[in-house]
Amino acid sequence: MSVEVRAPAATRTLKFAEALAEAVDEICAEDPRVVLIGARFTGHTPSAHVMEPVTRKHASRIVWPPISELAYCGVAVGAALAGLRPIVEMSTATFSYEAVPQIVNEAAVIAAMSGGRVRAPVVFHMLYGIRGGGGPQHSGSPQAWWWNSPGLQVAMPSSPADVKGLLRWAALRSEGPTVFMDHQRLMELEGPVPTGRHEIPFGQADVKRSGGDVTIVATSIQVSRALEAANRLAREDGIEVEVVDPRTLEPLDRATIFASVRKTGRVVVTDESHENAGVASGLAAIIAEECFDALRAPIRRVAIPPTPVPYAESLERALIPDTERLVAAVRALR
Amino acid sequence: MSVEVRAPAATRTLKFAEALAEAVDEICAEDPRVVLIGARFTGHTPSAHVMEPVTRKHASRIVWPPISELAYCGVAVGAALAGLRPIVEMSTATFSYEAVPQIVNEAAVIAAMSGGRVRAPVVFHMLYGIRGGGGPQHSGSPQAWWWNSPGLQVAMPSSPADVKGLLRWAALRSEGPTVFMDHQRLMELEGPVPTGRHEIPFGQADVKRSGGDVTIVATSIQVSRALEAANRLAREDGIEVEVVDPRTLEPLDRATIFASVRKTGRVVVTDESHENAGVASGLAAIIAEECFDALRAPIRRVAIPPTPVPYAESLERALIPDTERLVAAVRALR
Amino acid sequence: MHRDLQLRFLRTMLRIRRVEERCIAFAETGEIRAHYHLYIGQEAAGTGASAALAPDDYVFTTHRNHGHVIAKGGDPGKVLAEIIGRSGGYLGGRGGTFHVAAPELGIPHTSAIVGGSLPIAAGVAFAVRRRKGQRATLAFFGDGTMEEGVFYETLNLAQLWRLPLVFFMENNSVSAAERAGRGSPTSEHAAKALSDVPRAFGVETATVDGTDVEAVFALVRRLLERVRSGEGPFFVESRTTRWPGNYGAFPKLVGGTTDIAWALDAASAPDGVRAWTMESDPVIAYAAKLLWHGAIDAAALRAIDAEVRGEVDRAARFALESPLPQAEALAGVG
Amino acid sequence: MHRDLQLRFLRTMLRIRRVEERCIAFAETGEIRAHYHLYIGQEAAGTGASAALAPDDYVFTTHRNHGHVIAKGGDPGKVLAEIIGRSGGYLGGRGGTFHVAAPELGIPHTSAIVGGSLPIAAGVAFAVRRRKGQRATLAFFGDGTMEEGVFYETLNLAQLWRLPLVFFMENNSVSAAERAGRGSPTSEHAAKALSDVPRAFGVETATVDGTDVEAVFALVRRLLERVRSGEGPFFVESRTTRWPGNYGAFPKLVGGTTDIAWALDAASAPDGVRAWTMESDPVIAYAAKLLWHGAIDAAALRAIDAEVRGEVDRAARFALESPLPQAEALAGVG
Ligand SMILES: Cc1ncc(C[n+]2csc(CCOP(=O)(O)OP(=O)(O)O)c2C)c(N)n1
Ligand SMILES: Cc1ncc(C[n+]2csc(CCOP(=O)(O)OP(=O)(O)O)c2C)c(N)n1
Ligand SMILES: [Mg+2]
Ligand SMILES: [Mg+2]
Repeated sequence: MSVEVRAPAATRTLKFAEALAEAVDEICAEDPRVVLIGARFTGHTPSAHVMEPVTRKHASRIVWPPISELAYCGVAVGAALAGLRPIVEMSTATFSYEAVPQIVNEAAVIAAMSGGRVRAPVVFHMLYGIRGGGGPQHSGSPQAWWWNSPGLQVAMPSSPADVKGLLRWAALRSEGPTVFMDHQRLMELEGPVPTGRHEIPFGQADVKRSGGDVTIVATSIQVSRALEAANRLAREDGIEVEVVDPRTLEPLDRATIFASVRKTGRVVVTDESHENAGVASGLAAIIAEECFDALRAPIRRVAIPPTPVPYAESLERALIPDTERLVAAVRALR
Repeated sequence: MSVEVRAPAATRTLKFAEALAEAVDEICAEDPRVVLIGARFTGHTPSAHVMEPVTRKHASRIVWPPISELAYCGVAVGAALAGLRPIVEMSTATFSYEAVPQIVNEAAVIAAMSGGRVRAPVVFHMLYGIRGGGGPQHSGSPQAWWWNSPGLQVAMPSSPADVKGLLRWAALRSEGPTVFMDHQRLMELEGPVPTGRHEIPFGQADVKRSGGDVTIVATSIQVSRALEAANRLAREDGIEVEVVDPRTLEPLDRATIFASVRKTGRVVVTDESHENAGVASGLAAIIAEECFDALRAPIRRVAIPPTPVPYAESLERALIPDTERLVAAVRALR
Repeated sequence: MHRDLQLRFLRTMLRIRRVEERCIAFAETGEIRAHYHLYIGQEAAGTGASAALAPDDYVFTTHRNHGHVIAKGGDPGKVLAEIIGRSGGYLGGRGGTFHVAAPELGIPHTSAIVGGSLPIAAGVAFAVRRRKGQRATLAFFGDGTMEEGVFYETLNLAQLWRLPLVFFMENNSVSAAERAGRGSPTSEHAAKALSDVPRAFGVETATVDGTDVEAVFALVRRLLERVRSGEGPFFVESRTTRWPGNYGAFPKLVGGTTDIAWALDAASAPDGVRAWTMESDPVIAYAAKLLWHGAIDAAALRAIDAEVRGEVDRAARFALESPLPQAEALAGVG
Repeated sequence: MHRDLQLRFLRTMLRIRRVEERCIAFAETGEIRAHYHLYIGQEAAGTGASAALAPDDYVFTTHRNHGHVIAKGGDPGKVLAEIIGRSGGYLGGRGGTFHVAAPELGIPHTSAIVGGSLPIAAGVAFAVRRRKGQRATLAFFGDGTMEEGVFYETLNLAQLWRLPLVFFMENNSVSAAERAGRGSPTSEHAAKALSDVPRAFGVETATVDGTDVEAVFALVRRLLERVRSGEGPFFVESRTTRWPGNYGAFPKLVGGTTDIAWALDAASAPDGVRAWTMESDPVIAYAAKLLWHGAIDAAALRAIDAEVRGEVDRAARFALESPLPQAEALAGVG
């Protein structure tokens, strides 16, 4: 799987996992306030090993916590209050369920409660989504909960360049707490990554492909699937799809999304969380509210149907919001 | 505050809290499998005392757990597996954050995992919303999370009759787990309640007011606010608003909602959860997808803006999705 | 003990008492809209412990925070303004009674979730330790917190990482007769003595009569030295007896405001609080002790009380005159 | 001990060993797609404990469940089919390796979340106790679970309510030399001995060499009698030594499949597993013991092993021939 990104002057091709590891390496090197609570950013994926040199090099910057998600997320919040810049690596996103009270009801409210005098710049990194054989308890996609919880920033990078740029910004520049969600199956994705200290401030959507007929607003792994769908639709149907990647849900770059929708008048929104009140619903609702006059067709959502994710591959396949379903959704718009 | 409900033959006027207490009383009396884990259904509201005779009468059916939300919700799940029908009363909805792993990642997945052979008919009852002076940590509205979590049923009654009918159904008939959300400020609401064993199966929306100009899809306390708005709009603007109350988000009675939208072509959706990826967004997205051709105006959401709920009354007021905001949203549709 | 310090203890405890009594008045006039929690009966614990802290040491507290903030040097006017949601409060009225904090006094954030502050306190201690700082952290929390899992997670982590943290548990449900013991009087915890539990984690514990301000001060001062020299966390159980007005969710001034003359004759206290005043009131007991030892005479005591009452009158006026926060207070903290 | 029982123990342990070895083969051929957990080295614990249970007693297990289900009487074919996600599995392939359960055998639901099963087990025990039933519940869990708060919440609640529940903690990281002791060898728990912690809650504890099937059986049988007579919960620490193939997330058959001849001469086991086989392998040790005591001879041992291997071959064939579940398997369980 490979994604075309309009490349600045100097880039190299890296895997998503490599770009992530590079970001962690640089972040540790550049800011002594950074501390890692857990550091298995690449999970059990085939590229897991790319973190090894980084964790060796920065061993003194890493603490390996007990299996105490609620406490160690709270520890990160406290450490941030006291001037560190902690990154919590939680592994599978469903483990973050244990820490909801600290993420949603502490980290998220601190700045608002103090009128911004007290800040908790902490990053909660997690690996979400249908990873393949994760079964009902290890395939979770809680991004909509975080987006629904004011006070949290939510990042969902889709490419090697974006994961590096966004993680650097979250870890080094952000003043508030961030939930940083990487899809488990993105780790092998290759793409160009700018050399140097590439950073992407939050709140800047990216048009990953231009097209005048249909807009697909896609997050994270859905961007790859949308680009595949776009290529197929161009080839087979002559439909030119524009793929807009919000990159961060909070803050959300509405202007870029709206500009595309106003241009095409046809929209599919897609995210790998469950359909009901999921991220695709959240995006669709905003577009339905703000771009109504431009719409020439219903806003289609492509997300996980409302069923717990099963283990068997044959059943998983029925739920994944894949290229096939995106192609069908776009075709249904005409 | 008082709400008109089309009343069947024999009714009495009860407060919401009284109808709730009556339901609990009947449920305990009718099914020996019911056990209550906690029983402060009416919270710290002015009507809190109406539960007292019920808890005295059914003291043997109540266990008062330690402050261990995660464990006692799990205990309820296990008790349900073993043939009891537990109702967990969690008090303030934000306390349920502690129990997210058991509610979302255990209770919700059990039936799906076993193909329906194993069932966990448990009710998680909680008091949500901006209750007045709850501050950032006690005013939470997590309904969108539950709706986003497949395997859970979600009930949000808006009237004395509905709270009784829905709670009876959840506790006595449901085969699956239910999150049952009562707004703290509904407890004083009066309305007619059918005599006898009034039950409302899940998945049946209710048209709380008929009107041909605009549809407001409203949940829970937003129904009262929508009815007030409708009366004002009829009086001041000659706009006839239809108020549709889904009553349960999962299962969702799409047909009733769609029929109203197709009739009016203009929709406001409203729920007291936060705007981003909240319940109003979830409903708006479904309508945008399924009723596009009928829409003659943007779908407006009236929800809590994305800010943690502050303590001061003057600040709270700025966030509550009140009648004023509903009136303005409807007026903006024209 | 030095007389200056003794008088400081007395003044601080009285200041807390008078502020808390004022809260009841504020609740009666509707300035406090919802339920709230008072520190009456625990003044000696907060006062003694805080007096042992350096000004820049960190303190964390709970829903029952008013006394802790004042003991750490909090301005009664800003505390009362926060409690009634005014812009002159420590958090500009955004936090309210559940969340009084004072970042400038080393109280960066107050959680009202049972156990919510504990891991955050550990995180602050973690940051201090990583930077080889000397600041200690003291976390006040209630016995009920030992019913929440997060307590154990935090305790384990603090001990594994030898964090410079005092777990200051306030067991406020001990009978007067048992106060000097160590048994667990709760029906919600299975331990025969609550401090057995931290000891099983290898954490050193101490039990203290929490109505004896000098004993608390001496104990905490000793522990803080050890904490600062890296000996790891300690656990203190401070045992107090519940003030009769503190039963139920809405405190009541059962015996009227405290009459400092009860220090001369505790048996003159009115029916509702007589026994408690004689056996368990830390303020009256300390005033009586200072009288008995000749550190002050009755006239001086009355003068101090009058002074403190004047101070708290001015504080209450400040709070009441402080403007309501305006919607701008919500901006820019997302 | 009766020879029939001894042979049953041997057979069950061998059956578990052969099924687990087969899993590694399935992972190599891609039938298992993701990481998974094996019970090799802990067979005696599950076998001994389950043998003490009545057929309708409840068992709860974890991510490391294969051996527990087989020990409770699980059909190896249905276990393997579940592990590879086939419709012939106990859950029709919906749960997979993390979630093997067998409702018909008293294993209604298996959580793969650390600590996830514990409160559910307590809930089942709660239901049994309320109905004055005789069924006991035994919950297997790992030492890592004692890092999660839910363990403490459940322990407290179980002890307060005197639930008929055995907390069967499998500490699988103990060195061979320390196995008979009670010290805590983990770097993730602060307790000097893990069983000190439940004792602080007033729960009676026992420590047992988890490689000694007869010792485990005798202990659990004794505890179950007491559990059934209402003496409340008990805590067992079963100490085993990690099989070298179980390091890392993906088990490896470091010494090839177990050769039953090692029972005659453990030193003949290959390098990678020689020391472990000699000191810590419960299956080989028990075979050797039965040989030594003359309960069986070498030929009988080989015959039993061949029989079990044949049985597991057939089970594997059953699993492989079992069809993939189809999308209908997802229906009707929302
Ligand atoms: C997670 C959570 N559950 C429940 C509550 C409601 N609650 C507020 S105070 C309290 C009792 C706390 O007891 P304790 O810790 O002993 O403190 P005390 O009030 O006695 O000072 C409870 C249950 C809460 N705030 N948070
Ligand atoms: C809440 C949660 N956090 C983390 C994990 C990932 N995880 C799976 S097994 C495991 C280790 C469990 O250790 P232990 O309880 O000792 O069981 P063992 O694997 O040794 O049998 C972890 C951390 C999880 N499944 N759930
Ligand atoms: Mg208490
Ligand atoms: Mg283990």
